[in-house]
Amino acid sequence: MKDYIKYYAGVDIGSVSIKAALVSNRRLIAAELVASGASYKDAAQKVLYSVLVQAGLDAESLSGVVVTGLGSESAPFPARQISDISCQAMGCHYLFPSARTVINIGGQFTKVAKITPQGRVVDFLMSEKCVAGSGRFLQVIARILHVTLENIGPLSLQSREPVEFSTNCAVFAESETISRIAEGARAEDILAGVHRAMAIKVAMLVKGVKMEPDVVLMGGGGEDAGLVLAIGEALGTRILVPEQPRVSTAYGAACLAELDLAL
Amino acid sequence: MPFAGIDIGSTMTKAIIVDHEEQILASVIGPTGAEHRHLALKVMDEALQKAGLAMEGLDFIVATGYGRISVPFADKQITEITCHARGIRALLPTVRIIIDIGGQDSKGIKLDTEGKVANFVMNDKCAAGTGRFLEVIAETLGVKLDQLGKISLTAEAYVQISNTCTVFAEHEVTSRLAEGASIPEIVAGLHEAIAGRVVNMVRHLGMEKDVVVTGGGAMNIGLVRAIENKVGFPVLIPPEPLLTGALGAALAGHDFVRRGVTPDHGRRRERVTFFQ
Amino acid sequence: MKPASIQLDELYVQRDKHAKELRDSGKKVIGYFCCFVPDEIITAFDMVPYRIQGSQNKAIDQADAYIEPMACPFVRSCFNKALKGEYDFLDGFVAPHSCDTVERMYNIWCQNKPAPFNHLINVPHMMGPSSEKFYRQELDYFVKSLENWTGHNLDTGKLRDAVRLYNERRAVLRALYDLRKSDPPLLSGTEITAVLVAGMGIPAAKHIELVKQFIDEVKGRPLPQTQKLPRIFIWGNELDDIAFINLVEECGAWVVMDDLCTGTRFFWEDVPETADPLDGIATRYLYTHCPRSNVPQTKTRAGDLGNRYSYINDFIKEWVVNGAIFYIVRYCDTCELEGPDLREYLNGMGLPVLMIEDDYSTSTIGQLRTRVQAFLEMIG
Amino acid sequence: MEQKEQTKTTAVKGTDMARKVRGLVKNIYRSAHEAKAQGKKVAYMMVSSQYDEIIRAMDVVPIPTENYAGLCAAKREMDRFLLKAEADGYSQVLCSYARIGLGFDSLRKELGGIPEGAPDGGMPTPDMMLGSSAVCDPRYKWFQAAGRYLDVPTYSIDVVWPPVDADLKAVRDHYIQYQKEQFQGLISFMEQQTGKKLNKERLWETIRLSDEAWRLWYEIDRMRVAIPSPMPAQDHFSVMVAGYYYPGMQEAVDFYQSLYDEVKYKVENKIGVIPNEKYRILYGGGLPPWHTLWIFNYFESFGAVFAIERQYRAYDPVEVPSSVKDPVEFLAWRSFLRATQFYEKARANSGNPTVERLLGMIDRYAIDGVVFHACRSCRATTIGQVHYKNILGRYTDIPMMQLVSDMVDLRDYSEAQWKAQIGAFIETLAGRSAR
Repeated sequence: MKDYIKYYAGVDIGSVSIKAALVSNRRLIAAELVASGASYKDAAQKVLYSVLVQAGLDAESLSGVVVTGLGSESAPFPARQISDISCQAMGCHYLFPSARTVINIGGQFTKVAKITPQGRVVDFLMSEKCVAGSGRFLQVIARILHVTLENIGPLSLQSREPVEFSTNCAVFAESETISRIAEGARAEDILAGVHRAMAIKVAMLVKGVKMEPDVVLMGGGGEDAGLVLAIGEALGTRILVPEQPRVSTAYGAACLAELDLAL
Repeated sequence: MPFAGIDIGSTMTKAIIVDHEEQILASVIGPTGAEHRHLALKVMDEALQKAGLAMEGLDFIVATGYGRISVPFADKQITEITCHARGIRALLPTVRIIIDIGGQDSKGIKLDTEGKVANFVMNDKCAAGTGRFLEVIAETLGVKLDQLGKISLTAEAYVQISNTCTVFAEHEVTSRLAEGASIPEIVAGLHEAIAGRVVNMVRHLGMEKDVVVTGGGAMNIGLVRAIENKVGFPVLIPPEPLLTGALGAALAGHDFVRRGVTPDHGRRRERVTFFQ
Repeated sequence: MKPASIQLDELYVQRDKHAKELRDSGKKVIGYFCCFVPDEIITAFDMVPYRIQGSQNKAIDQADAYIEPMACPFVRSCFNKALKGEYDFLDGFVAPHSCDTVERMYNIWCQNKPAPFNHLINVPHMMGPSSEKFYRQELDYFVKSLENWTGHNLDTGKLRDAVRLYNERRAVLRALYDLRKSDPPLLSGTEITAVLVAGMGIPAAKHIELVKQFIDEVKGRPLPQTQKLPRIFIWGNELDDIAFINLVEECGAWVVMDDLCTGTRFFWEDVPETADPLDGIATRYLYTHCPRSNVPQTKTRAGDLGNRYSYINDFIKEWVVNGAIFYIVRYCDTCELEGPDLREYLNGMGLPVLMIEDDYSTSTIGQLRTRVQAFLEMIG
Repeated sequence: MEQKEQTKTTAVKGTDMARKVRGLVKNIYRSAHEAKAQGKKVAYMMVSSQYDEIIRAMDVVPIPTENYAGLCAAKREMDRFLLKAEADGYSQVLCSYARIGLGFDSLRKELGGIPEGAPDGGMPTPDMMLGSSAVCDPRYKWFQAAGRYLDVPTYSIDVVWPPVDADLKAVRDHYIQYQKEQFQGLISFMEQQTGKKLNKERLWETIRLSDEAWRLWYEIDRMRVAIPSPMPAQDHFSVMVAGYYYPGMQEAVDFYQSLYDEVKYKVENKIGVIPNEKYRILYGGGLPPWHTLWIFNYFESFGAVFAIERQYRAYDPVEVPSSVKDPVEFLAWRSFLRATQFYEKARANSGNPTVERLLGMIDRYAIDGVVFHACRSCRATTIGQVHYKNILGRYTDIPMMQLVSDMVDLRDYSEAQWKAQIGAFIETLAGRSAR
């Protein structure tokens, strides 16, 4: 049977984590996520292998692979390179055909793209250097608050009076947080404050591409309920989030491998 | 007549108790973290216990460092800059320049011939050149922080890390790795970058012998070597680089008493903790 | 009747309140940037001059979609307020070509949030006879476009009155500053900042009346705590929020004198009363002490510094200053190039200097505490 | 410990003449050193201050300090100068050209000579500094600050341009009059410094030469509408040296004549910069990333060529009324006309002269996309880019992108981010042509 079905893989090599997705007819067969670590090559190899294993396949049964992400150049296997902005757009398109604006909050960058009904990118913006628009910012804060990443969202939602955050620098936000703690601020208020600060930055990017509904939020940021809420408030619109926001760019890459579009 | 100094830094809380001959009776180092107002008291109590004293028995308590404002039992708050100077004056009287590389920021302090602060600089709103920079990168490299120093010494060459923004330096590091640079070369490059930044910052105070390196950075031999490279001569390292601030605070307390400043006896022992 | 201190404080907190009331009563309100747009001219047209300010305590959450974040955060904050409609009450928007960013902002502002009347006054960067003439001609052109817009010609009599009025306000404010010469000073730098900012959105006559009352109130109240504290001179650009000066004074100091866009820079010197009032106005405003204005070099370096900063020297002597703090709002190229020169000059007089560069934001100010306190410990 | 070798960062040029520019650059500093040795007067100056011809006519040898900063960046030799300036108290967000210049002067003073290994033999100590307010504020403040290291006579002039909404008839006379008086002030200052009177015939001659060079250059760029593109933007950022650093010199005229012939030949024989030109990009503005010019070749590897650029293309030729008989007055007129040449168009359409120029280029050069370069430390060429983008969007739907770094300071550049953005931009272009 298997031989008659074509499988395609997408691998998203980010500097924090590497994700792989396996699709057939745009259907997600398997997805996996591993930490990038010091060697992209090994991690990428590992994650692709593990999705194949999940689906009980071997490398030969792959009809096409697309790599994307900041580290896509260091892919250890033959694959087509496509930028993560196009991949996230395509992934978003197949997850939410109604989507016109897609936000991706990853470990390092935030990317915003305006897309056509066909999932093509028409305009996009990327978070600037030293801007509190990336997941890194949250990680740093969570660390000093002794809050696990999973608990950031729920905790932040309990906040009544969010702290006003000013700095755009992830590491300096740390010292600001420490002074806030010293002033007696509560964890949830600090987190909510961070979410607000990030939401303002993200909203500015979204306005930059002239937002159109529906708006979809992908990437690690999508798993943070507090962040999703803050962005929704900042934009005054409903935010759609896929089930597995982290792998949705890899999923888009796999779809592109299958479509084999002229890009 | 015992005096206490407590230095609440961004990552470590340090306490010292000295007697009237300025001999150290006890010293404690503990993590700071989010609950530092709670920990401040914990570390203080530990020190008191070691010294076999009660807080009431202390003639003066000075708090310094980031968290200094939130130490309800302190008689006075003084900045770490003044305290570092005071501590070094007692430990290494020949020093004219202090380079302190802490977790959140790095400072340069110039001392006059009496060991008083003549001028100082602090890194402005950018973490490059601080301990955090190294911490973040160590994470990325999967290397233990305390190993960085030794690792870098094994490198013949260093790769240039031009990004001073911590978050973006991570990219640079990973792409250098992808280009095949070795971990030692990269770590050496990071030390080079930090040393360059810090020494450059301190330079406009006017470099002058002797130079001492304090704070967490002093415990990273690779970084210290890189700094010596930039400065052009060997630097001094105090026996307990983390404690100079706390020691200075305790001694400053002694100075206050000498000047007849009376401690505020409304010392509050409440445990304000973060999550309640 | 509330005491003046309270009224001024309310005006400081709600800067646009009174201007909006006046507008509702049929007055036209003209908003402008910086220290190079003569209040006198606007007042002579029976309109209310309104010095545009930002909000140091509010995040800039709109402007980045219109102007790059590496532009002066003060200007970005002002525009951010405009985008939120907080300057919709302005009938006119006037920008001087004070610096690259303000000049650029004029066009961005006009194309996104135009006021009924918009005008840019080109201000020479060089200082000298030909510059005076040119600036005077730019003022003539400004007057002409106001005449076209309002349909009234400028009444020279009213302009003369306006010159006298604003000179009176300058005198009153200088009198207020005199109260800081004593040790301890009779009022804090924090109070002064609030009083000055409060006056930027109301007619001079009202400000004069309030400040006069305030002076009496200050003289009437008990002396502040007499412990000897360092006396600080503040130099920099826009400080229209009390937060930073308050921090300095909290750390144990008196801020007794300043050279800020929101301080002496905008009011200190009088307008000479000339036959044609516009001549006096042109001279006075052109020679405003701002880093963006280039004082012609005189002979040697030392002589040049002396020539550029003698007025600061007077401030420091008369107000018996022990230390100077520079507060530079980031991305101000001219301040960032001027700072080291002034520091060299002040250090030369044996005055210690703390140079701080910061965003235009009250929430970053907490991070400056250690720096300021250490500086005070150093000089104290 | 040694630093590991850097990867190549300069751009591969499209034309032979562009490759010859290196010699012109070297010659700037060589001739300055020679002049100094012969006791001739040399002056720090700011290019395109509208006074360039005066300096040449006064036989003063110019040292373009901004160009030197760009040179240091291209050679990746900027760090020690930047760090020195920062150690002297200059902010890391201050114009990096100024930081290089101040850092260089500081080091030269400290070492009592040219810092070893300074690119092209470094800049000799000037006899005077001539600043101007044209283009940006640091261009006069910088030399004032440099007085800290160089106690030499310094003189700056205003170069004034009216706002786009000004009634040109009402303001023209006082603008031109002031400009003339500013030039006259400069002339008498230079006459004092050199002990020589200005020879007006000589000034006319330098004006004629520079106008001729700029005319030729203008003709060259008009030929660049050709498909495939005969000369890319990275070449422009080289060949500008003749126009900006050799105004009033025969060298400039000769250079552009040969470049004209080369480009003409390439157009006639359809010789493109790259074999398969897919997309034609407009460099919308911002100082070039001197530290990473190979990025233009990175675009080319995707079939995207920069057909034309707005940066370092200050103005098209203008007609000064023949009634103007005095060369200094001519310069004042020329400056005014250059500054205002797109105002009428702007008032009739977008309200913004820069946008008008960009729209004109997009149309004439069959542009598929626009790229801007925001420089963290350059207010003058960066602020407004987002605004231009917004206004342009009302007239065209071609993709536009803003890359952020700095003209000199590598610490503001993130290769990973640029490659990601460029990849997506190319795919956006592809998506459009696929539709």
